[in-house]
Amino acid sequence: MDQIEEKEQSAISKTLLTGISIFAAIIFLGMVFMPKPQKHYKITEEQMLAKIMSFDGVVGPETIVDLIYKPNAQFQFIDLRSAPEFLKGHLPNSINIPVNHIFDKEYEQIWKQIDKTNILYYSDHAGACGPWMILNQLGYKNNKIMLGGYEYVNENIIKKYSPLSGSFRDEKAKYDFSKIISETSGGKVTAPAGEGEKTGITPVVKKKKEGKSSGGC
Amino acid sequence: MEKIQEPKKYMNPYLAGFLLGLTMIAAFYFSGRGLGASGAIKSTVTAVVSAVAPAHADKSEFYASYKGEGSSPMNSWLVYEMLGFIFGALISGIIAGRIKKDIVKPPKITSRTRLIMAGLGGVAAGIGATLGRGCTSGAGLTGMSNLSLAGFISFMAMFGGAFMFSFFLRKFWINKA
Amino acid sequence: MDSRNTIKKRYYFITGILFLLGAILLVLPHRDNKKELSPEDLLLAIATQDRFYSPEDIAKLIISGDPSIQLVDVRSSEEFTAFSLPNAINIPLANLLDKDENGEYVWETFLNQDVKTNIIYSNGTVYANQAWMLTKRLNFKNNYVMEGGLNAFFENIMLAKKPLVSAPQKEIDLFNFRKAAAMYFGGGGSVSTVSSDSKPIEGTPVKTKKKEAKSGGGC
Amino acid sequence: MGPLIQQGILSPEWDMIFAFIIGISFGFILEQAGFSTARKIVGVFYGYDMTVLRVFLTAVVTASVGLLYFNYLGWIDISLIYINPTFIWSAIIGGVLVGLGMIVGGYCPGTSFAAAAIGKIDGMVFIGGLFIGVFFYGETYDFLFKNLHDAGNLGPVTLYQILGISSGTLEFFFLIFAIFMFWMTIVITKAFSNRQFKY
Repeated sequence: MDQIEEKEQSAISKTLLTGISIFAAIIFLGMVFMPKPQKHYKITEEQMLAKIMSFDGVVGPETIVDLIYKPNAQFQFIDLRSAPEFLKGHLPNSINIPVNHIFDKEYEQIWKQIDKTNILYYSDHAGACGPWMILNQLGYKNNKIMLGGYEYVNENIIKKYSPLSGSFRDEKAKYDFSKIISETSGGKVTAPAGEGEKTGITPVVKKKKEGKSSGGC
Repeated sequence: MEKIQEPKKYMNPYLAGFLLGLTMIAAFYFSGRGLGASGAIKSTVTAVVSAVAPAHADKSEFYASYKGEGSSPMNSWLVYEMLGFIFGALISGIIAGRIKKDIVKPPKITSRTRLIMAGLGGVAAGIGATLGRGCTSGAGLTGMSNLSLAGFISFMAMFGGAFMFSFFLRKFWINKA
Repeated sequence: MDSRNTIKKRYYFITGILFLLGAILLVLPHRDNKKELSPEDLLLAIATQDRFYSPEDIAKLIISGDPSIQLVDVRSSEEFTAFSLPNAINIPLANLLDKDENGEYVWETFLNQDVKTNIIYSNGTVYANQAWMLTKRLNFKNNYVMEGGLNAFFENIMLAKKPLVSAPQKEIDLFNFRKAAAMYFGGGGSVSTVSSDSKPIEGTPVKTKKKEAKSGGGC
Repeated sequence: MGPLIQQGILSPEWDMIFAFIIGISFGFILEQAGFSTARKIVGVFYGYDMTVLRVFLTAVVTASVGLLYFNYLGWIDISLIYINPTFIWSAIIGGVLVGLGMIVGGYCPGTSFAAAAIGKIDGMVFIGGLFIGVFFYGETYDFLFKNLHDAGNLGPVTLYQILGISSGTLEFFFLIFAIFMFWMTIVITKAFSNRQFKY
């Protein structure tokens, strides 16, 4: 009698069989129809931050000037602006890949290849920063940013090159903010001394090229 | 014809386990937590103690940790779950015709001894469940389902401990023919 | 009662299913369901300029005392102590993704909430934009960027150039607003007469600002 | 998608409603499986009735496989699920005490409620004991159990994190272990049911 009871106990009923089959089927179907993202991040956001903080990946004006006047097979310009803007004017030998098309299949090879370094530019410096960060996070390392962006380069390098042209620094404080505040407040200077002496209200023009150009990204 | 009077057979254990697993997944899916039982007891004890002796309950670190901020300790997920649990067990008992005032005991043992043992076991399990942060369902079942370390440790400790002590209690539960 | 044979078959079947499910799990990569924005969505987000607030808009919001605005300064703490906008908190870019011992982002409570609108700023646009990119990838909500940063803020507002008298009314209005804003932030604006013995009346905001910001940053 | 409450898809009020519904299902299944009698629970340890182990393991296998797959499919975010913090010493000692209570009293906390619900007196007494036990613990916590309660804190870790393997690998070996255990339950019951080791 015990034997029979045990057999019933350990038997697998039809209901269970159906249930488990449905369960497994749901999982398999889910796997088949799961939306698969096309792109994957290759580096974490922490690694990206470390990369940003190390300040490489920017091509300074000296190199740009060189490249504009004697093209080098190791570099190519990528213009991230829209097609009409590109047509209005662009750096020589640029490839136009508007920002919202950088994932297009036809350009994948450009990001992937390692023979030529891509120099990204947008109308301003910050505009190229985002795409550069995305490409970096996807693991495409062979990209750099043109310091200053197209408008800056066009104004200061192509139209009239001057020794100051390399001084583009978006993140450099142009003014001593606290000094301005205290001066316009009509009282004594409350800003910490020392720094306040160096720079005035007027934009600093005496900036020199300080070694490597830094502009972030 | 006497078979009709007999209570229904128990569910196939694999089927029951499978359904229990689905219930667990539902709990994860809706509330992000597994099943449990002893948490409700802790909440109830805390509620009773803070109702009877509020000053005493405030002093104790233990009661403070179970007392919700502002709300009653009874207003917790596990308390509602255990209310449902009792209700569900009652429904099942009615359907299967198993509702009966009864004491489950080995034949040779008197009811009195069995009840004393049950009470003592309850005390031990109560202390253990509080110390171990969960009982068989809360720590063991749920803990193993989400593959937490605590779940595996608790499971091994519970079943290992019970197996260990079962040797000493064999005279109580088992009568060799 | 099912026959012995069918029961045995069912055993094998279920064992097979279990084994298969386990074997698939063995080769599946563990997927962290970080609520990360996919690269495609990130690209969509940067293709628009929605994230930018102009300095004038921000000045307006600060002056109106809008409580739903939280300014986030991503410059270094030295720069922050030297000057910061009113009630800004300081999260240096290098520390943006710092985690506590539980692996939670320290700043998530600030950078990912739906109560306040965060406006990230730095001296220029680049750092703030980078900070925004990182938070956007983490799918943090309610973050915006001050366009042009403090440089633009000061250029446009504190040092606003008076337009020609012949300039269109719009431009003059803008200038008047900027002037008023400059007075708000600076106190008297350049109109006020400088007297060396009179104590700074409105110069104090710089100091109180610092204090408040410090306590905010310490959280 | 899930967990719905944590993701803010449903408002927190729903939490209690789901708690009740899930509780009904939980209680119903335990009672149906026969957990409402001490015979079945004690039976595991004397080898004559392996129901508890079978139900337990099947439930764990189903839930853990489901959870991992659902996480992979993006239906449940595993990182949002509450994971018991591990306190090694309290887990071991507490676990042994629960085991002791289980073999002495014939129930574990959850099953005693199922037993009480269908009128088993010993189940009710066991629940009474539980309340006394928790009350005793609460009263003596500050000077007796406090240090033990918090000893060996590892935080909310999972087994695969401790072992340094992927969750899938652990699950695979766990499934093999479970299949082995199912087979064992059959072998053990066969071996013991011949002898009169039961009441």
